[in-house]
Order: sequence, then structure tokens, then C-alpha cells
Amino acid sequence: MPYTPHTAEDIREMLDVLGLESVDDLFRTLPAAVRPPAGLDLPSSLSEEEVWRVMSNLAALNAGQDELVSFLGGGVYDAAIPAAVDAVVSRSEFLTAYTPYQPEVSQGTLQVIYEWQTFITRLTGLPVANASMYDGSTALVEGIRMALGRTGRDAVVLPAALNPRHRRVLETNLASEGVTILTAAASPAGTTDPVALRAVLDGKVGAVVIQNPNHLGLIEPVAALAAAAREVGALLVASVNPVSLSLLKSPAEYGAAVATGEAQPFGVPCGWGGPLLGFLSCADDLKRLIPGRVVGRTVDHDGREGYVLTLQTREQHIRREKATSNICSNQGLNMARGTVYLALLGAEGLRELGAANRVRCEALRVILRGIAGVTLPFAGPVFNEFVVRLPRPAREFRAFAREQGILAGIPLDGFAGCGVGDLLVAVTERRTANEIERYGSVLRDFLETC
Amino acid sequence: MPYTPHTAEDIREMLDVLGLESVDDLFRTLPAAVRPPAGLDLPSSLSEEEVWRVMSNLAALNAGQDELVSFLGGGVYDAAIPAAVDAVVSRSEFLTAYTPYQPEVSQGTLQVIYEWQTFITRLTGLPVANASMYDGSTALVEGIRMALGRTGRDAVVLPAALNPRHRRVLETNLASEGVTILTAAASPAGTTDPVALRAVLDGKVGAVVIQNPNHLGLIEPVAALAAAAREVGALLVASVNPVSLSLLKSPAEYGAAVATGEAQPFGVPCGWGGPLLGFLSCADDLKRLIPGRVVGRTVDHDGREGYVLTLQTREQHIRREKATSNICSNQGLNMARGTVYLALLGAEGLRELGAANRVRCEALRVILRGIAGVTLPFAGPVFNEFVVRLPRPAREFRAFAREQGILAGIPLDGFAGCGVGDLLVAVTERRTANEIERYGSVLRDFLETC
Amino acid sequence: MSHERQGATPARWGADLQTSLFAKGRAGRRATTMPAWRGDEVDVRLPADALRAAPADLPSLSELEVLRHYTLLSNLNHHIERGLYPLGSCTMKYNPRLNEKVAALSGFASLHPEQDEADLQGLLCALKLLQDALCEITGFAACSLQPAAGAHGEYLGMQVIRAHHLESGATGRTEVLIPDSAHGTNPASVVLTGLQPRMLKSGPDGKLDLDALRAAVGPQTAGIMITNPNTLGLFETDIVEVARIVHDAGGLLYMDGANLNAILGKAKPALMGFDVVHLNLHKTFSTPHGGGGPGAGPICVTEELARFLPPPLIREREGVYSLDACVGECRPSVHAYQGNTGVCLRALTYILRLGGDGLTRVSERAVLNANYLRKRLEGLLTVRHAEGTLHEFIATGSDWKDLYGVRTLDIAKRMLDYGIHAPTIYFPLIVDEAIMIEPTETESKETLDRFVAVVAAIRAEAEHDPDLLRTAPHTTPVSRLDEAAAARRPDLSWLGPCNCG
Amino acid sequence: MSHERQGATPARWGADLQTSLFAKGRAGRRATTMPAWRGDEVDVRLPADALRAAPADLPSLSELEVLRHYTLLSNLNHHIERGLYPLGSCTMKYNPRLNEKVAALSGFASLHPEQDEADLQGLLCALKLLQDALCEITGFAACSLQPAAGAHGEYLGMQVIRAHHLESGATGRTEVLIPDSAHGTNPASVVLTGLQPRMLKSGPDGKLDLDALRAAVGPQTAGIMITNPNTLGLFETDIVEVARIVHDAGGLLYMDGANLNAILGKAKPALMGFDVVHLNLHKTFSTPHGGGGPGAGPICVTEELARFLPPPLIREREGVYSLDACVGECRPSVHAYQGNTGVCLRALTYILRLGGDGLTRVSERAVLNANYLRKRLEGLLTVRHAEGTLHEFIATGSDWKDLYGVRTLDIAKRMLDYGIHAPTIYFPLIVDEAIMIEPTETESKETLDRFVAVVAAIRAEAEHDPDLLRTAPHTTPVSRLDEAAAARRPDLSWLGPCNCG
Ligand SMILES: Cc1ncc(COP(=O)(O)O)c(C=O)c1O
Ligand SMILES: Cc1ncc(COP(=O)(O)O)c(C=O)c1O
Repeated sequence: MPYTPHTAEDIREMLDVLGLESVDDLFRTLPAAVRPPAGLDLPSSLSEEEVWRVMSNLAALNAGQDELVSFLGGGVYDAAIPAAVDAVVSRSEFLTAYTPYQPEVSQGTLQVIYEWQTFITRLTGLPVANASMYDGSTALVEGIRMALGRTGRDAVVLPAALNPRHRRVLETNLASEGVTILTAAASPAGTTDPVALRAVLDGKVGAVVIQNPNHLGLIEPVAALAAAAREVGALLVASVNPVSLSLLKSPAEYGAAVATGEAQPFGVPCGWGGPLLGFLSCADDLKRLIPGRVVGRTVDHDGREGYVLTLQTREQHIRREKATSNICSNQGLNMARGTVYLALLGAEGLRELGAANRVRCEALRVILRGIAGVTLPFAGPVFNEFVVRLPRPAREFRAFAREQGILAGIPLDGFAGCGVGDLLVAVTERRTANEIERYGSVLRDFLETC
Repeated sequence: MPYTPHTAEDIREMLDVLGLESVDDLFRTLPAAVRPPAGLDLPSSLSEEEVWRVMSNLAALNAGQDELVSFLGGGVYDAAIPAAVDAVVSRSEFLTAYTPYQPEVSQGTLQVIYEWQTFITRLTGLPVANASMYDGSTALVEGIRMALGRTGRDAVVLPAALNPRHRRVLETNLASEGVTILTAAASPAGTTDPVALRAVLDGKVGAVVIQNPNHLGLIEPVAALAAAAREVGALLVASVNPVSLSLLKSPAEYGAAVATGEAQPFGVPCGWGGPLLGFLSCADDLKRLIPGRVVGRTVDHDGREGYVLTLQTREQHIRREKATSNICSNQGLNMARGTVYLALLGAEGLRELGAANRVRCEALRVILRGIAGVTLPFAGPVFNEFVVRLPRPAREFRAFAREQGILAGIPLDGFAGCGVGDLLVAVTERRTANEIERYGSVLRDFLETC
Repeated sequence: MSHERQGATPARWGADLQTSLFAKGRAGRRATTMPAWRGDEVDVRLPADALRAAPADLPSLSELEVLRHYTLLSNLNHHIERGLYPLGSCTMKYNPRLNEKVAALSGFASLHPEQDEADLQGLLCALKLLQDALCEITGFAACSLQPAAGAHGEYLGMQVIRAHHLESGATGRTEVLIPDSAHGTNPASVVLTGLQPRMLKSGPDGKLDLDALRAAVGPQTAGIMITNPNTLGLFETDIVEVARIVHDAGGLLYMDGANLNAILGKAKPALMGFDVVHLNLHKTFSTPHGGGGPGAGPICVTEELARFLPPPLIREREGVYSLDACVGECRPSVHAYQGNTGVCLRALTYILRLGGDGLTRVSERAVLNANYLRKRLEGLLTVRHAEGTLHEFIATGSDWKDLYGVRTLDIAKRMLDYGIHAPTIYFPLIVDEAIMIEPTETESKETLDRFVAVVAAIRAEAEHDPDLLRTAPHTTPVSRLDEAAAARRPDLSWLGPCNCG
Repeated sequence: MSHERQGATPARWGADLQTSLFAKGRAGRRATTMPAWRGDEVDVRLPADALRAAPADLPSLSELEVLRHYTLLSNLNHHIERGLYPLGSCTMKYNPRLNEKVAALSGFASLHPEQDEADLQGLLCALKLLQDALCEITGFAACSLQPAAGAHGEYLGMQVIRAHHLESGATGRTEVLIPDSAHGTNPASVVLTGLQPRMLKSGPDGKLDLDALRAAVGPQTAGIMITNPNTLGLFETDIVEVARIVHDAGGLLYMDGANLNAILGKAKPALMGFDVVHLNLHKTFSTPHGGGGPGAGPICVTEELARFLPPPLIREREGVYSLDACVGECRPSVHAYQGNTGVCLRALTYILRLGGDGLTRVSERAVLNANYLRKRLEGLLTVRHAEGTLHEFIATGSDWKDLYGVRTLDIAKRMLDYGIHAPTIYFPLIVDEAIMIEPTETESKETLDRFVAVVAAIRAEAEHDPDLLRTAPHTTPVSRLDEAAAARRPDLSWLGPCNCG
């Protein structure tokens, strides 16, 4: 039988030690009522070769971003993954280890977490970070919880141009905890209107969320929004695209108390949206409210530097119902991916990554601006993603482009005042000048052939 | 620059230590005449992402055996490779280590070689094996050299149904060494005729080569051939498909002095024929004539068991022009593949592998026998490969089948008396009952549509 | 303070610590480079007030330096391919390499979550196969793959139970009963859903106490959360009666399925009377723990509760798969997309490889291994609640404390010296000095026998030289770490050489 | 006799030896299983006299047992991702992971060598690109990728030279001159081709001695085999004159290109006057050594010699690639197929990644590193032939012998204790107590500085405690092994527990 080492002889010898006749005797405590009368109605065991056939045939029925040219984003991006990342995380030492509860035999994992925390603090500017969250949406939930916990308030303001998939998760989470969710409207420019924000702010609001860039790709007026939050004593919780931190102001610079986001572009495959890599960082005075695992540096009995899980009294296994969160397993191996990825990029590489995204994004915008009938409805600056407005339904163009092997973007119809012609388009460092030009010509063809 | 760590500052500091102005000064001993006036006329550096695109696009232009249904063999077979094999050999510890000249820091590689040697001795029955040869053809060359060296004679008999690609390599090698190459004709049954063998044997013949199964897939009358060789004091050199040793008589059992072959089906991808995995084993009294690296077990100064390269006085780095061979680098990592593969199979798995090949091969033969006009020209027993005779040119059928996604076999026209309708067909454990049936129906279609 | 590889002191084979990455490299060094832009120049400037004052200060290393750093760090870990990992409640079984190969297939790994169904037919078929298999295994009608971990599954499960009560207007049902042997995530998950956990004291036999339960249920009861087999490795033999009591009181039953490895093919949560169960794919279904994740915690529910599962739902019609967004319905959602899909693909691979019979055999052998080990350890450790041991059991080192003055922690740390990972210790909380041992079915009898020999050797050491245990481990890359100092003066990111000593 | 993991003795972290696989497992245990046969029953019987008497006696292990065995064994190796590997003549540079990913692409790895050209268009294009790049790098007109290693390239090169002379009727040209500093494969390859090697004594400067050369050439001269830069890391500055002498005498010039890492973009073998060169892709072009292979040793030749390269030749016409079998021609062939194609694909990946400028920079930095290290080691080791050092240099420990009574071997073994692989020692043969150091371009200045510090530390040890060196290494999984015993009573395959002690 696959994966178990028991020979018939082994089983016999073990049963003998137990003084039992058969393995069934071991299950005698199970009442008859709970036993499936006919075992499991599942196919019988396949050889590795057969399973491989089944699964690779299923994979071949899909068409992913390696095959198609992707301009999809909205939180998950077609980013390049250096081969060295896979080389590290495929090592059994990282792949099959458990959470590092025994630090003496887990220094590898612990130091990687510590380095990840350091990377995140350097990107966000906030001094504390944890070992990862499930994804960007749950990271944001936890960030809001921290802010509400700290302020003792129970209302949160979300921006209108918040990632709608994140909003849905926030609603599930916050509603059942009795948190009031308010929304700050977007201005016609597509960014959060500081005036509109002020209009919903009061002393009950403990957390003001901003997403930067927002779900229309636009860079938010972070300073003004932060000022508004500060005025009422609410904490600023920023959900950011970490790639954009290569160039954009860090959350610390505009006074965020918590910064969260989705770090998938740092070496994690898109994988239909999972497993992803949520990150969370915060100001020093929030550190005892942080959810999940945190690693600290210390020394061993011989004075050697080493790492341990720390501040564990926040966590569920110690504090149970009083824990800051229920999170236990997180996205460890993807965190290791992110760490190796950032180590490979370095300061210079990160800058180049930002620049590579920028130039490609602007190149496509230049092309689109030149197509009659097509507009870029929002004038403000963007990082690597933006809205294009078509004179015809975006869904139709998406289907047309797909026929040409292009994944053209995410239709925004109904989101934050967007219409049926609006499409959210992302351009990463993987896109070539040819592909970007082809996007333009496919769109031209589409508009002509209607 | 990729892969080198030098910063401008590093270079400056290093040049300062050397008292040099520029890196060019280091090359001052190169005469002007040997310098390329304009450097290298090659494209400039590409990023990893770009190289990946180029190379994966090239790969996509090919159609391999993962995509097509392969009945190709002739020495290289579409065999299944367990995922655990790749997991082991992708570890940097095995992948990037050098030849284990410093045994204290190379016990991993050394023990793997020792285990490979042990596997090969258990398969062939001969007590000594080396760390691998380039491929089956060069292994056979070296085996013949050993036999000639041992007997002090200078003629070799090759069977008519020897793998023609191997024969070509033997001819290059043996001709320039002044070895006389004789051929033992095949009987109408397709196997080497012991009478024909005897006819060419005399006291000058030092080596009699048999290939089992031979290049027509047929199991040779090994006992009779061995007896004939013995009569004139020639040594028997067997080239065997190691997969067939799951069931077939081992070379030791029929008195071979040397056994060689191509172990690619033991966990090595076909890879258009390379890198492959030649193996070589021999009788004890030939061990000081064996080419290449051999590992032996010994103890360290503290009495711990350990492994070392041994009998090195045979080798080029010690004996130079008197070495038994010029081989230095061999197929180390593929040898590790073979070792892990056989470890995963175990006794039971090896038996199953043989059986799986057998049943598929015979199933196709049953189907082919049932097709009008098609014959199996040779009646003798086979392992997993055989000749089918078509009433029309085999090449035409091969092209027709390829259109249906089937790689139908290797045309044998002109080989060992074969005609234009003859095709060498291999059936491995990867072939399913459906695929085998489809082979039959495609052949029927072919014969009907002509 | 020693990072031997840096200085000219001898190395410790395989155990050399590494300075932080942030102390390595040199500005200007490069590993990854970006694809060149081969198009026209465009204006990429951004307004100054959008830009950060200074680039993030990341270290600059070559590719080889990065690989060396992480390869050498990896050597400091215990892992499954190194040796036994008998962590109770964690099911540290072999993680098949085939799973990894499948999940890495470009046709799965390169899919964007915003692609159309037509591009996802193979994936959706695979996920449906997994959902169906998990339903068959648990006896339930519907499955959601969205939760990214066990605790996340608990959370979604509680949301489902909450939604059920809200829909039926039972707003007063806010209490969830939880046995005191439960995992910490259970009460934490309940709280986050806005419900209140209420502890239920276990009986002296380590199982649910029916009287205590009867006394606790009432109109305030939203449900009960039970781990079955429980964290002592025992089957809740009264489970059918428990279900009756809770259901009669109007509550629902949630099963923490983290211990499913004991009962595959042997018992189904639905037959026990549960309404919801979560499974830990990273335990029972062999997906790797990755040093802390990603795992996956799908939930399966009754027909009745299916309408509260997160959208989109995978539908199949004549071999064509589609995603139903359930527009207009009010369902919870706990992840931006459909959870840890890559982990789900690994689990499906495992299920296909083993088949129905194989899965049943998994539990048989997991339980056989645990019982064999329990039996063999008699006389070395004191086993609690031995009767009815399934996949794991609780031993204690309490007599070692009395006899030799060494604690459970000391025994565990000394095991590390023998190349064995320590069992889970001090959990469940209801057993003093608990040592929770789960060998899993992928360990051989020889390995279990060696474990016994190691415990015997350590016991002899405890007798003759208890300090050896108290100061253990001795052969690991570091010795015991000062956790108190770490918590007192948290040093959570690299700001320079350690001043923590 | 210690295999700690087996018994109940503490482990040695990362250094535990493993009993042979053949002493592990238990009959009936399984890892791999075969696909079931789902077709009709057929008669598979074979005649009894074709069958082996007993199945091969292979050990039976579970998949986890196999992986643990080889993972733990792997930990006993030094490797590039562990630390410096300054093996002279071996060019142990970083082996990029990208290369591995490319070679593993199913579109390459799953090709059968008997497929039609139409199925191979991408592969043939890649191989042609590589051939062209290698021709550009060496200055030659044609390339064969068939040789599977450097020695195999030498062999094919000698066959080409032999064929050339045979064709022109010069059957008397059977002698090949080889400097005494040459690698052992050179004379061995010559002999196997049926030619006779003749040693040429190097001059006192470590280079070719023109007078000796002039005296040696004649009508018997088939050619000369020169490593340039030579194994002392020096460029043969008289190479153009050497070529004239040999050519005038009717011989051809073969270059052993194992040291090409020194001169990429800086000098071309064709311009030096060579007729044939082999390259070691597993040195210069970053493909991994794999513990002893597979490598690749392509040869490049002049236009004139192209007609002796093995078939098939890759032809390109309007973007369509074909294989020309050269029917009717008499060309040598040294491999059943086209050599180590997978290795060639790795090398092409490397060349594309670096580009022309990058390759030139490789040599610049390899040479800079070697010179820097040579300079920094002054006073610690005695450097021979320092003048003109390119990518490697020869030091010797001869003064250590006089001063402290320790040999080169002892110094080398002690280096192992510091996590550094020993340099090549006792080669080339013409330098007494040679220590041949080649750092390669992928090592950082910090790593080189540490190497210097380590040598300094070892020298101090030699002074104060020479026995520490003589008995080194001390921190490695095993200490010095009894090689003499191994050779005396060869134990070459597992027959049972060791009786070799
Ligand atoms: C019994 C039990 N429940 C729940 C969990 C939580 O699972 P996860 O870590 O996947 O969130 C665990 C994990 O250790 C567990 O053992
Ligand atoms: C100078 C020189 N020539 C030839 C060779 C032989 O190369 P290979 O081991 O690839 O056969 C080597 C390898 O060490 C070498 O250093």
C-alpha cells in the first residue's frame, strides 16, 4: 500500500505485542451507528503514474497565464518567479517542517520568519510584522480588529474603491462581531474624497481603511486621508500592494498604524488565488495586539544568537478565547517564498521591479489613449494598474481578446460608479513591448469589427 | 551582472591590493594576435524571465513523449519516473558536488555510488561494478576493451542483431585501436546463430558480444552462445536491457565476464538520448581492468565505516597513458537517479515492472497478430520490444500514426535482414490498455486507407 | 555570539548558524534582474508626494549568496525527511513528492482567479472531485474549500451555524460549548464569530461528561464544538447521545476534524450526528506543513446548511463545469478567492493515489502504530487514558519529576539530541505534564522501536545524570533559548547585531 | 562502527552516517507501484531457460524510508550551495537554478532520440544556437555536441585528427605531443585513439619549451595537445609560434579547453592557431557536476576538419531545422545519440543569460578573483609561477613541510574543518606539494577574504599544534579514511556488515 511501510509480518508482530487478533479490534470503541456500512465509496488506489496522468490531463484542460498573455490583476498579479525561489522552498527542510515550536531544531524556519518580518518592516516602515496571514483580505480584517481593539471603538470606515473581494470578507467578519461599517465615497477622480471621509468620521470610528493604490489602480491622497483619521483619533489601516512600495510612500510615512496587503507577487504563483501570502505590520504600541506568529531574536544558554516564537501570550494556544486571533497555521512556505524573492531582488532589484511595472503600465496607457473612443476615465497617477473605459461592454472585449490569447482585464461594471465599459487592467514586469502593442491592436480590431 | 557578486567597489579594492589600474592589466600576457578584435559577437545579457521565455517557447515547439503516445525504444524507453527521484537529485548536495575526491566531505555521493554498484551487481550477478559510463554504447566499448585486455587478443565478434547505434560507436573505437571486428550472423529466427558464431570464432577472438534482448527484441540463445565463446577461450561480453533483468537470466548465470548496458529506464528522462546512464560490471578477476570510478568501503581513523574512491591506480589521473580508460567525469547524477529509482522499486517493484512491461507487450502482439496482412516475423520470445512486419512501408505507417499522436516505432529497413515493412515496437509500463488498442485501430485504419 | 562560518573558526558540520541576511551582501550586488524594456520611452514620473523618501533598505546579495544562506539555514531544521516527528495532534506524516509535482503544473499554478470558467475546466473538475471525496469521507452533502487552515474552517463553520440560527430568528443562541480538552483555536474561533464559548469539563475518562452537557445546554445554545477523536486520542463513544442532547436543545454540532486520520473509512462525522466538520488537509491528507502553512481547512456540512457555504459554487452539467456566484444570496466569505487551491490539489492527488481502501488502511495503520508505541512505552512513561487509544495517546513524565526531578520539557528537549522531534507537550491542558504522541501511519516498526529505545536511554540518563536532561539539547545547532528575554525585550526585526544577550 | 541513527545513541546533527540501504527495509515493504493492467489477460510466459533462477535481491523500503536515507546521505556532502569549492582545474562556479528548470521542461526532457525532425524543431534550434555560440567563443567554424565529457571530447578530437591524417595518407603520423603539466585524460585519450603520446617537458616558467618542441616534432607528429591557459593557470604566450612549428611539421593542434573560463571574450583558440578544441560545459558554462557528471565536452574545429564531425548535422533552411545523416560519409561517432543534450540546454541557458558581454565579464572576474587571492595568500603559502596568473594558481605547502612537518594533504584536510572544500592537490604533477586554487568568478570578496583568514588560522595551528593538521579533519562526518585498506581488500558492493575495519 502506498506511503505506509507495514508488511504483513510487521502487523502480525505489532498485534502480538498488543495481544490482539486483528486491526479491527483497535476500533472496538467506535459505536456501530457511526460506522459506514460499506466503507468508503471511492475509486481504488492508483499507481503514481496513473495519478500523474489524471492530474496532468486535468491541468492540460486549463489555460493559464503561462499560455495566455495576462493583464489581470485586482490583487493577484502575473509576476515572474526566479527559479532559485522554488529551489529553496522545495527543500524538505522547509517544505515538511512543522511550525517551529521546538526552536532548537527549527532555527532555519525561525530565521526565515525573522527575515520576512524585517523585510516587511523595511517596506512598510512600521517596526513590527508577523509571520504571515492567509491572504490580503484576512490580513486587513485582522488589521482593523487591531485598530478597533486599540481604540476601543466599534466602527470602521472603508473606502468606496476598496477591493470588492476584500470588502466581502470584511463584511462577513466585522458584521458578526458587531462592528459598524461605514463607507467613504470616492470623488469623481476615483480616489477617496477626504471631505466625504470627514463626513462619516466621528468618535466611534476606530479604524479608517485606505487601499493604496485603490481598486481602480489610483494612488490615494494618503496624507489628507490620514489627517482626517487623526483628527478623530481613529487609526489608519493601510492595505497596500507591496510591489508599489518599491516607489510609493510607505504606510509609516503617512502615519498608518497598521499596514496589510497581499504579497503574492513576491514569488508566489497565482494558483487561481491560493495559497496566497497576506502580510501585516504595525506600529510598536500595537505589537501585543498583533495576530498570529511573531519571531524574536534572543540567545541560547551558550550565548549564541538564536530565534524563537515570541509574544505567544497573544495566541490562541495560550490565551484561547482571549487570543488576539484564532490563526494558527498561516502561509509559512509562501512566506519563505517571499523572503527568498526579496533576498534575490535586493534594494536595486526592487527599484527595478517598480520601474519595470511603471514603464509597461504607462506604455499601455499611451497606446490606449491613442485609440478613438477609448478613454482613461481617471486622470490621477497609478502604479501598475488602471481603468480603461471602452465604448462597448468590457465583457465583450474580454471575450474577444481571450480568443486572441489575451486576458484583457477585470470588468468593473457596478463597482464604485464604474460602468459596463470599464475594465481594470494590470501590467506587470512580465509583459513585453510586443504584448502591450498587441493589446492595443486587438482592442482596435475589436472596436472595428463591431 | 548575473551570477557574479562583484560591485564596483569590490573591484576597486581588489585591484588596489594588486596594485593594478584596471582589470585589463590582468590579461597583459595574452598576445594581441589571439584576442578577438571586437569581443564576442553574441546577443547581450537577458533577464531570467526573458531567457525562460526563449527556452520555454523553444521547448513548446517540440512534441515529446508526454504529449504523444510512444512505442519507441531501441535502447531508450518511455519509462515512468517517480517524483521522489527528482526530489533527491535536485538537492544541491548531490547536484552541485564534484567528484568525491575528498571523501571526508563526500560520503553522500560515495555511498550512493557504492549502492549503485551493489544494485548493478545484484542485477547482473557479477560481483564488481563501476560508478557509470557515458551511455550503453561506450559501456560496451569499454567492456570489449576489458575482455581483449584480459585475453591479450585483438578480435571481437559482434552479433548481427546488435543495436546499430552501438555498432557505429564500436566501429569508431575499435577500428582505430586495431581490433578486428567479426560478425556472427543471425538465424532466420532473428537470434544469433550459435553455428554462425562458431564459424567465425578462433583463438584470436578475445571477446564475444551478445545483446540480450537483441535489437529485434528477441531473447538470445545465451547458453549456446556462451558455450561457443568458452570453447575458444574468448570472454563473453553481454549488453543487456537492465529492465529485462527483472525476469531474464542474469549475465552471470550464462557465464558473461562483463555485462554492460543502458540504464536510462531506471529514472532517467529520455532527453533526446542524453544524458543517459551506461553501466558496467564484471567478474572479480577483471576488476583491475575496469574503467572509471569505483567506490570501496573502508573505515576511518576512528573506526567508523566510510567509503572512498578506490583502485585508482587504474585511472587516468594516476596512470595517465597506461590507464584502463580515459574516462573522468561520468554520468554521476544519473547514476544517483538510477540508485534512488531502484531503491524505490525494491524487489517487489522490480518484479512488477518486468511483469507490467511483459503484459503490455504481449497484449499489443495479440492485437497485431489479429490484423490481416500484418505479421510478427520472428517467433521467439521477447521481453518488451519486438518487430512487426507490415504489408506497406513502415515509414508510411509511422507518419500516419504520428498524425494520430502515436510514435509507432523505429523502421528497421536494411537492418539485420529486415525489410521496408519492418518496425521495431517497444511497449513500456506507461502504456495503457486503451493506448495499446488504439495502436491496433490506427494500424487498421492505415491499412484500409491506402 | 558565534557565526562560525563568518570568522576563521572551524565550522560545525551542518549546524553552522548564519548571520542575518541583513548583515550580508554589499550595496550594488545583484541576483535577479528585470526584463529590459524594449519599447518606446514613456513618461513614468509620479508626483513627488506619492513617492517614498528613500528606497526600502534591502540587502544586496548575489544569487549564490542567497542560495547559500537559505540552504545553510535549512540545515538547521528538523523535518519529516530527516526523522520521526511524533507531534500529537499534528499528524506529521510523509508528504508525498507527487503532490508537489502535481500542484506545480503550470496548468494549475499559473491560473489567475479572475479567469473565465472556460479556462478552468480541468481545475474545477479536480476541485469538484475533491469536494465529493471529502463529502464521501465525512458523510456530508456539501463542501467548501475556502478556508485556508483548520482555524479558518472553524471560523467559517461557526459563521454557518450562526447564519442558520439568525435565519431561523434564534438570535439568542450565542453560546458554543467546548470541552476543556479542546485545541486553543476552538474558543478563539467562536469568539471571533461574535459567539461566546463556554467550557465543558471533561469526565475522568477524558471524554465528554453527559451530565455536564445536559446541564449546560439550553435556549442560549448555538452549538457544540467537539474534536472526535478528541485530543487524548479517544473516540467520544457517547457521541450519538451527545448529538441527540444538543439537537434536542436546538443547537448544532461542529466537529473539529483535525484528528480524522484515526477514522478514515471507519466512522463518518455525519453518522455521529454532526452538522459541520472541518478537515485539516495538511494533517490527514498529507499536504506539507511548510514550517507553518499553507494548509487548508475545508468544511463539509449537511444538506440543510449547504445554503450558507461561500460562493461561488462549482456546478457540473454534462461534463461542463461552471461557477455559480449565488447572486442575491447572503452567504459568508472568508477568503478573497477560493482558499488554498494548490493545497487542495495536493490532497486530491493523495486521495487518488490511496483510493478508498487505502484511506481506510491509513487509519488502521495510524491507530496500530499509536497503540503499539503506547504499549511498548509502558514502564518508561505513564500513559493516561490508555483504553481506546486511536491515532495518538497521552503519556506523562510526572513520575520522572518525582523520581529524577526532570520535567516533561526536559525529556522532550533531550529527545532532540537523538534526532527525534519532541512530541507535543503540555497539551491538552487537562493532563499534567502531558506528552502527546502521534506517530502516524508512515512510520515503520523499526522507527517506533528505536523511539522506545531512545526513551529508555533517556530514562537511564535521567536516573544517572538528570542534569543532562535539564540542560538538553546538546547536539542541536543551538541550545535552549532564552524565551523570557525574547518576550521581555522583543527584538522582532533586524536593526543590527544582537544586543539581546 | 557507528550508525548512530540506528541505535539509541545521540545523533550527530547533520553528520549522521547511514547504514547501507541494503541493510534497511523489510521484505514486502513498498514504495513505487506499477500502473494496473486494465486490458485482457494475455499469456506472458517465457521459456524457463530464459528466466533467472531467483529475482534480484533488492531491499524493500517505503517511499519515506528511501527519501530519508538519501536526504540524510546528502547532508554528508560538501557542495556549492554550502561553501567555497576552490578546486583548481574544476571551475566550481555557481550552477544556476534556471538551467535546471529549463532542462526539465517536458518539451525537452521527454523527447525520444528516434523522433522525427518535425517533432524537434525547438530542440534543434536550441542546439544550433549553442553550436553557433561555441563557435563564436572559440573562433571555429563547426561544432559537435556529441562528447559526453571533457575526456570524451579529447577522444573525439583525436579521432578527428587521426581521420585527417589518414585521409591525407599520412599513416605514419601517430605521435601526439603532450606537455608534462597536462591532465591525465590527455595521454589516456591519445592512447585509446591508437596514437602514441609523447611527453614534453615544460620550461622552468611552467610553460611550453620551444626548443624541446622543435626537437620533438617531425614526420611522426600527428599533433600536439595543449591546455591553454595551462594547468598552472598561465597563458602559453608563445602559442602562435608553437602553432607555426607544429603546423610546419605537418601536425595539428588540439586545445584542451577545460580552462576556458579564463579567456572568454579575451582570446580565441582559433586565433591561437589551434585546429580543434574541446570545452567542458560543466566547468566554463555552469552546468552542475552532479557528484561526477553528467557533463558535456563539445568540440569545435576548423572549417577543414568539419567533415570529420559525427553525424547527424543540424541544418537550418528558412527557419526549418533538419538532421543530415551524412549518408555514405565515413565519420566517427562516440555516443549512441547526440551526447548529453540536457547538459547542452543548460549551457545555452547560461550563455543567453550572460550574453557576450557577460561572458567576457565572467573571465575578467574569475581572473581578478584568482589574482586577488594569490596576492592575499602571500606569506601564508608559497605561490609558484605567480607571474601571469589567470583563473587559477599553484601554491605549495613545501615550506610548511620544512617548518612544521605538515604536508599539503594535511593543510587540505584541515581546510575541510572550516567548511571549505580543499583545493586540488598534488596536481599538476610538475609542482611538488602542489595546491591548485581556482576560486571562480561567482565567489565574493568576503568569501575570498575568509579563505585567507582560514589559511592564516591553519598556519598558526600548524606552528603550535601540527598534529591537529596531521589528524584532520575533525568536524566532518568521518575522519581520514583508510584508502590503503580499501585498495588492498576491495569491498565494492554490499554483502553484509563491514569486515573492513
Ligand atoms: C485539534 C486541532 N484543531 C485545530 C487546529 C488548527 O488548525 P490550523 O493550524 O490548520 O489552523 C489544530 C492544529 O494544530 C488542531 O490540532
Ligand atoms: C584540464 C582538464 N582536462 C580534461 C579534463 C577531463 O574532463 P572530464 O572530466 O569532463 O572528462 C579535466 C577535468 O578535470 C581537466 O581539468
